[in-house]
Amino acid sequence: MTTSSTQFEEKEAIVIRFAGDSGDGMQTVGEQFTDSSAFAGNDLATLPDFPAEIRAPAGTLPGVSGFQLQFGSREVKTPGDAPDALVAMNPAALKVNLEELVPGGLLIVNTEAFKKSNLLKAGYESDPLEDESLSTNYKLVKINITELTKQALSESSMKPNQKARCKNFFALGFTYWVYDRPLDPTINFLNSKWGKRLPEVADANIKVLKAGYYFGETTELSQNRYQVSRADNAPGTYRKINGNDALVYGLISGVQSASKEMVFSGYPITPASSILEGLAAQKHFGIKTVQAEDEIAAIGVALGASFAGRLGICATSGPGMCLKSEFMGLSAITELPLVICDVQRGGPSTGLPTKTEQGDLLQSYFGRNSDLPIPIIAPTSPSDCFWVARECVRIALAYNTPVILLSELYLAIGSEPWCLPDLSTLPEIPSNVIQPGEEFKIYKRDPETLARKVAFPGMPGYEHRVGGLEKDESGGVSYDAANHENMTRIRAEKVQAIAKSLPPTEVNGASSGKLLVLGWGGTYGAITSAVNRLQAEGFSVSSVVLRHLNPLPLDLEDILSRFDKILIPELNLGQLRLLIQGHYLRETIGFNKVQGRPFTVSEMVEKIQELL
Amino acid sequence: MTTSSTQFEEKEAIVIRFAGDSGDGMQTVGEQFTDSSAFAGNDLATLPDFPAEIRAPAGTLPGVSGFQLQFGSREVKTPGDAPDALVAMNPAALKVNLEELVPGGLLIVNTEAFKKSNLLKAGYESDPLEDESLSTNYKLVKINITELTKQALSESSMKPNQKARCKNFFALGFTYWVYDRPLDPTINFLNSKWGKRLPEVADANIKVLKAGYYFGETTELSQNRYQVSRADNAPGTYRKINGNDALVYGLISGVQSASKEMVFSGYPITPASSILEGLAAQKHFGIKTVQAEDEIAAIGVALGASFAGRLGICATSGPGMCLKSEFMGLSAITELPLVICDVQRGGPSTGLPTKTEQGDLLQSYFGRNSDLPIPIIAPTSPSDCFWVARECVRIALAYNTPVILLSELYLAIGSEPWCLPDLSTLPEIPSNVIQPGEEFKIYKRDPETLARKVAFPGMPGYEHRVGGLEKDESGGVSYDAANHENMTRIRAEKVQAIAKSLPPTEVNGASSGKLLVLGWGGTYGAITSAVNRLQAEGFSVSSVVLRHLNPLPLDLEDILSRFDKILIPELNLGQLRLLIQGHYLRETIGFNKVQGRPFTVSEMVEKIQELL
Amino acid sequence: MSTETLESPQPLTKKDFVPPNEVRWCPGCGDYAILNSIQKTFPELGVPREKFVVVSGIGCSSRFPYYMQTYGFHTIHGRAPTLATGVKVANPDLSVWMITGDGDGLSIGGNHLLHVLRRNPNINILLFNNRVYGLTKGQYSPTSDVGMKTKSTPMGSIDHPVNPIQFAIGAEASFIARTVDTDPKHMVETFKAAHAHKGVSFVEILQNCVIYNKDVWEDVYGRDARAEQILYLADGQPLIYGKDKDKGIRLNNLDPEIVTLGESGASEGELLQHNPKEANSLYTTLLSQLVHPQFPTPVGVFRALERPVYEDSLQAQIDAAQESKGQGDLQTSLVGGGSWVVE
Amino acid sequence: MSTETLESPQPLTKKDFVPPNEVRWCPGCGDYAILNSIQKTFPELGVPREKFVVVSGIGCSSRFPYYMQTYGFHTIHGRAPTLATGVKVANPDLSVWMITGDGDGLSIGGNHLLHVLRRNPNINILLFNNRVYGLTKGQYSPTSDVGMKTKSTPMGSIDHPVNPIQFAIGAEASFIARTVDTDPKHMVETFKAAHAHKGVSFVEILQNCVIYNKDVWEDVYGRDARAEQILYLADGQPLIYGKDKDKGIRLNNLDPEIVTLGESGASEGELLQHNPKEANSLYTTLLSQLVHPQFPTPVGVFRALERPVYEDSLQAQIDAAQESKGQGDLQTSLVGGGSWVVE
Ligand SMILES: Cc1ncc(C[n+]2csc(CCOP(=O)(O)OP(=O)(O)O)c2C)c(N)n1
Ligand SMILES: Cc1ncc(C[n+]2csc(CCOP(=O)(O)OP(=O)(O)O)c2C)c(N)n1
Ligand code: SF4
Ligand code: SF4
Ligand SMILES: [Mg+2]
Ligand SMILES: [Mg+2]
Repeated sequence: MTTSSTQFEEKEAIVIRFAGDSGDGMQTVGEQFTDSSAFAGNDLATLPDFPAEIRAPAGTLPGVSGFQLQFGSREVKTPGDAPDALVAMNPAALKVNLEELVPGGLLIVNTEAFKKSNLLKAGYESDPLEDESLSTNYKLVKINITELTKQALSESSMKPNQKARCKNFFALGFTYWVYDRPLDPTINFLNSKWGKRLPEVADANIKVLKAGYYFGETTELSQNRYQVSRADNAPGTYRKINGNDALVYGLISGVQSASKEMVFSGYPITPASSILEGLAAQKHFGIKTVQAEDEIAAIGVALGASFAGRLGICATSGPGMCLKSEFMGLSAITELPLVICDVQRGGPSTGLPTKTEQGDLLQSYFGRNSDLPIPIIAPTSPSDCFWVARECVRIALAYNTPVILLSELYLAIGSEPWCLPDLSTLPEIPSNVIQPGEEFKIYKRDPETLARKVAFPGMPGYEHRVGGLEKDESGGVSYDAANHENMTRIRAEKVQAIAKSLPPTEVNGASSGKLLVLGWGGTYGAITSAVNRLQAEGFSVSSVVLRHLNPLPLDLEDILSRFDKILIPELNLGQLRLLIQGHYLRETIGFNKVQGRPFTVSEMVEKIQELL
Repeated sequence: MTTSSTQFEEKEAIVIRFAGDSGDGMQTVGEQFTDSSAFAGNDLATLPDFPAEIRAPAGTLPGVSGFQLQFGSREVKTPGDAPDALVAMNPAALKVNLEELVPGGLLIVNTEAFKKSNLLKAGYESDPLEDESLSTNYKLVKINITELTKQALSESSMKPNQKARCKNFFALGFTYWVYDRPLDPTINFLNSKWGKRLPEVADANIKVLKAGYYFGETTELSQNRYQVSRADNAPGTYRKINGNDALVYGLISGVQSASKEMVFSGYPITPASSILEGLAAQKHFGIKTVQAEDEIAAIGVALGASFAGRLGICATSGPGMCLKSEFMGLSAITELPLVICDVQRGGPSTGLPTKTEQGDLLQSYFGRNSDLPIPIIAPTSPSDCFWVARECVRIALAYNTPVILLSELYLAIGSEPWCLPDLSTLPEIPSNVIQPGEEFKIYKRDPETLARKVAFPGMPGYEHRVGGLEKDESGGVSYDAANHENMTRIRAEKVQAIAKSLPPTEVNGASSGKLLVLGWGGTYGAITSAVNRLQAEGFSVSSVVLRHLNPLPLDLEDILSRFDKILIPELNLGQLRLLIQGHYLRETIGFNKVQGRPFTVSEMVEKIQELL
Repeated sequence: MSTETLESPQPLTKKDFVPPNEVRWCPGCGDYAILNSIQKTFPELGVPREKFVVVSGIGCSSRFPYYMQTYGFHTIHGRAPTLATGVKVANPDLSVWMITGDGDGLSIGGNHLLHVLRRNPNINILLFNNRVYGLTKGQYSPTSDVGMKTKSTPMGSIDHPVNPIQFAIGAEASFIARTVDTDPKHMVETFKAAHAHKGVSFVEILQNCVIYNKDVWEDVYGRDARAEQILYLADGQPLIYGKDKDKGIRLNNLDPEIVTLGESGASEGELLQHNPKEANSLYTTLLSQLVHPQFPTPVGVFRALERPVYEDSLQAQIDAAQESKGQGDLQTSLVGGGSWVVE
Repeated sequence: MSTETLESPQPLTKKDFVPPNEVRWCPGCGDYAILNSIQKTFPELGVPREKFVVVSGIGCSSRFPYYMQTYGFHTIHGRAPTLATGVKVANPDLSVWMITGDGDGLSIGGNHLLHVLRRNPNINILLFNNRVYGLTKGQYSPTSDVGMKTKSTPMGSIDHPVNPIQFAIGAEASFIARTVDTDPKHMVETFKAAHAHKGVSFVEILQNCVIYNKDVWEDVYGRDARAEQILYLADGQPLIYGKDKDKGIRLNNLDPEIVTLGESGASEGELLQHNPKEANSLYTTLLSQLVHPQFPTPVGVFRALERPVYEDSLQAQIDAAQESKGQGDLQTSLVGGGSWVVE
């Protein structure tokens, strides 16, 4: 684009939030801003935040949909704490979000939406835009976005309400001007999305986007502009990826490395549905997807597929995990490979289906009758879902066991840039199948891994029966006391034995010191950012963020022993903490947040400082 | 009966086991021996042990059904360790049980059954009765029970195979002679069971019973006879009771004390089915029972009934608990009263459905998505099921919460004498319902108990909606961050607050010392017997057996701190142990048995001694 | 929810059933019209407001209880029939209405629906059929047609759909009806008939999801289609339809066939006569087979059979037990089987 | 399970399907006869032994896989249809047989049965109907009659029973049949027909539980009753039955009625002719309504319709996708939507 006359202020990182009605297209412009920033070479992380209702009534508080992202020239590991800039498309959006805007932050509002009826719906008694404090405390930019959008489209043949629907792109265009973002990625997106089917829609949106941009250029608004330089990223090919997409690719990559066919069976549930949807779109990879009648059926189909020699995979969220628990027991006692993805959301019960939480760790550990451990692995960032998915496939096939992949809404729908791996360099994943000439006893085990071997239908000579009744080594139903004790212990030891196959645990910082921050899964970003910041300030703090939760790493107890204090931040009431204390008898300090939101870096910093 | 010439040897306690084919009526004669011993004033405890199949093939090892009881003149808290006497009706029964008979023990066999075909089925290569070691090591009494039964019935008009079916009563009669048991209770039983419908069956069995008795009297068998005097029981009216029956009566008593109607909904599953069946037979108490289509439906029906102002109750076992988990979440977030009985059986998965285990503690604690504690109470003996059922009703209604009653197969089908309470002296159980004139906010709480009040359909003016989405205090759906954190914490604190209503924990023995044995539920008998024995021998050991598992008693941490070592025996891989260590950071020693069988007193004694 | 209105207002009006909180469906969603019709129906049923209980599962449709100023329970996905059964069994005096969707009721909840229908408690079940999962953003449902492209079936659904009426027949439902979200009068009529029926009432409501399956029923009940495509069932009347009431359904052996009435066509006498009391499943099955586009779509009461009502039978057993054994005396029962006294 | 027999023996005999372990049903249980007939059927199907998979739920009947020397899976209660679907979808080449009971299949498992039937994978489903829960020791089941006294219903069941055939029609099953545990020849014939059908096959087997519901079918198939009470369905043949083949079923409007053939009676031409290919649900519904004691009990193949087979449709989509997009190349897909290069 043409360079503007305004001077740019250089920033290391910026946090911006778009907020409007559910129908206002905030998720779309958020994604576009993200793409544009990625294209500009920034590191970034995103946090979409939308209501559980499809389109809550226009103008109301519960109907507000938001999208926050942080982009920076330095490493960005979280979507940021308080936003530096807020785009509020209506009074409700202002009401819901204003409190979090940093003092002095940039506040862009669509004045047209601040009509009486909307103010009322948002619970404003008077127009906040007329309140002086707003312009005192923030850099308030009032734009009649709706009107300007209409003007930009005055020559278009679209209906008025269709035109109005383009207004999000006006707001986007203006922010592009403020933050010096390239327009091309968005123009390309619009052309490829609408260009063929509805070229007038593409054109209109592009026109409005540019109008927003030039509005900054041409008006007399004394607006600062900011620049965020390219991040210093390692060389490579990058793309933006969210957790569920990474998970989908990770599963495909895993089965490819294992030369296995995948049968995926899911039942829609937020925020796991897009895994089913993502895989369903990949039929050309030979993937079979089945939308089952419920979550019980979904795991049943997957387990059946694994018994038949393919790899069965399913994905769900908390309530669906409840329903899978009986089948999890069957999959673990029959010792068949299976990957069960749980994308955690706010609970309990139906809870807060579109908010994030780490509530299902203990359910994953213990949510079935009797002692029956199942390996659990949690990704730490959106792109890590790719790697964890592969690791789950590896363990499922090597040990012939179900594995729980414990993801989080925050990762599933959050995005970050991802340096693409060269798939041809990834290791093969071996399957643990009986080989011709080998004697087959169902529960005969490898003395090292304790894993059994499988044989599957179609293989002559290995006909056998499995099932949920306790069995002896050769697979006969057995109610024998000693056999049951032995089998129960060995099932537990087999899961423990996986720990031997894990690399040493990475400690971020010194390997001993005053405080260790111990987290798991999606808190990685906030923990690491906070710890890095404090380390830079010279504090004696290190961090470990676990991916392998069951079994816990063999070296963990030793690592814990090298620190004076252990802080365990979790988005639950202390689930990992109970396990750590129970296993290692090591006193720990809990830092627990159950608000449907991730930790902010600053609250993490504050908590750590409190302990140092 | 006439007194025999033989001298009696006095014994403090005797353990006897009956074993035969599933179709041989071993459970019936076991129950009869129990009744007769109860009638004789002994204290006692029983352990039925039968296969998961209805009638496994005659003569095979998996088809063996057993029944053990201990009866004594001193307190009897377990069905005994190794039997002093074994009745083996066929070779398979001998094969399965002989190993456990005490050296020198009485071994009664039915010689007629030791035919080649039966020996083969049992895996004997030669007739063990001809093996001298048998008569060297045991007091072997060979009787052709089948033949003698036939002879006793020579004049009966019954068909030969009907006659043969009476042979269990011959064996029973003979044991009555050996142990000086009264015949009347059994004669009465036979008359009342068959007398009206099939008097010839009653007569035949009575005849055979007496024939067995007189066989002892008249043969030349140089058989010792034993006497076990009346136990020194407190005055009162006694009956024999098993755990599930006591549970049924406890639930009825509970709802009566609460002046509540009960709606019970169950789905058959071993060993919980007899709760549904027991309550279904009590329609004249105004109890409504619904056999639901599955366990999900069962808890749904119960929860609906509670919402409608009655008390909903359901009962199941491990696999059914899996299915109930999603509804448990809903019941806990809506804070409605509900009693969920889990009669644990051997797991995992379908496991060992007719064997005992304590495998579901952590499932009860954590088996649902997100943080959502539910109170858990475990009975410690068959008759304690009565009291625990009442306590569950109390807590459910006082705190408006689901409660898990965590029983065990061992208690459910085991029997003991029970000194009947005078029901008129039992306290009323208050319900926590909105009172006329009170302001109603769904989640307004009592500041002390943190419990909410309920209002139910039919009460005008209190119309309101509940559900699984997170709510604010007035019951509105709320995705607010602070509200969610607050509600999550308060739900947890509410369960913790129950601890304030519990009596001080009973310590069996000195309140401090070298070793505390900490157990829960059905291990009470074995732990207490062992600890009592060792205390008598002067060892510094005490025991606590928990009934309240969630919340744990407030004084528990303090009690633990007063002992040098803590031993936690459990019929699982260490579930309470993890909780104790996790909560109190107190090192403990696990004693774990997962064999589908209860602890024996002697293994408990041995383990304790090892630690002293 | 103040304590002042301890008596429910009489006579009730629609407004009494409107709660203060906002309705959160998408603008234009067919659910609004259904809500409206229910709020119109309830005051006319002669039931005090506090005796209404609205129970639902999970889905857009299942948010319904939050929008009714009655007792209500938004339960979990697919399980509403169980909870509704519990409510009704516990207190038969209540008027229990269960709301479900095509996903909630026929996918995850199919088994409970089957069993509540066969048990026949006096519950009114309304299934909002929009042939899609709304709340989870547009996957196909068990009533979606083969070939339907959705997020989870980008190449088209391959599952043979469930016909809800046929399913209800398979479940031996005693009352089966269908209505449409565009016809408030017909909805109110149908809901009243459901209420009047003693036993379980199953009502399929053709509902429009404007976001994920817009106009799925347009060819059936759209302004232009309606007159020719909807067959209004009326007790005792022949199966006649069409703008000019000139078409009808006749039986040809076991096959329904469309005939044109009048001069050169068929006579009214040849047509099937609607009889919702017909106990034989064949007739209701025939109606269920009248499927767009080959046939007009019947709406109204398909079947209304008298059958023992579950909660009544349960109460009758209690009464009988108390009659024969007296009201239970627990102390006596405890002694029951056999006891002994230690002095 | 030695490694010597890596090739499955050809030709197979019944013995090849008998595993070494013991059968643990009660002596006299009807399940033995069914097992026997399956073991007789399998060798005759031309399928190598290693390609048979027997999947079951939980119940006495569901112990079946343990007694078949094939691949087998004894799953959990009610869920066998899901697992069987997974097996078949994963490897369409296998011959999948699913065993269930009236409790396993129609109580806890009703929903999965509904959905497997409508999806139409090529699986053979055998439902052992003994009208009771055997394994849990004798509670009533969804097929038990109203009034049946069991441990859980001491005053008699109050649940209107499910008619398995009617249920299967409601689920749009493409193949529906019934056979009896006392007629090995008919069983083998029926199982072969189920195997021959492409798509899901639903077979109800009337089975005798000698312990908890002894002789429940005696009036239908007992030695004395059989000849007068069983109606053997034969493709293209009229619905005739009776010892002397002198009774038949005729349609009277929509009601089936029994007529006596011959002289003063009806003529064969008036009778309904059996046509399992009849796509209209009315005919199959009519057969489902022939219920003892009013009517003879039909056995044989009620319906056999050609419909797209689930796993075939799924494979077809994969083939189509690969045809149009080529076999997936993941590295390319990763770059896909948009990427940038840092040098
Ligand atoms: C156990 C469980 N699984 C899945 C979901 C996600 N879910 C919510 S609503 C729904 C489908 C709703 O479809 P339908 O019943 O047709 O209702 P509609 O939204 O179309 O009215 C699903 C799959 C859930 N809430 N709980
Ligand atoms: C989740 C679960 N619930 C309950 C049971 C107990 N159960 C085992 S078999 C059975 C019923 C079996 O009835 P049916 O299917 O008719 O088989 P049958 O024994 O009569 O052959 C029940 C309720 C179980 N195993 N699992
Ligand atoms: S998504 Fe569809 S069904 Fe749901 S509220 Fe919106 S329009 Fe209605
Ligand atoms: S209980 Fe009945 S169904 Fe089960 S094995 Fe015995 S006879 Fe057969
Ligand atoms: Mg829908
Ligand atoms: Mg059965």
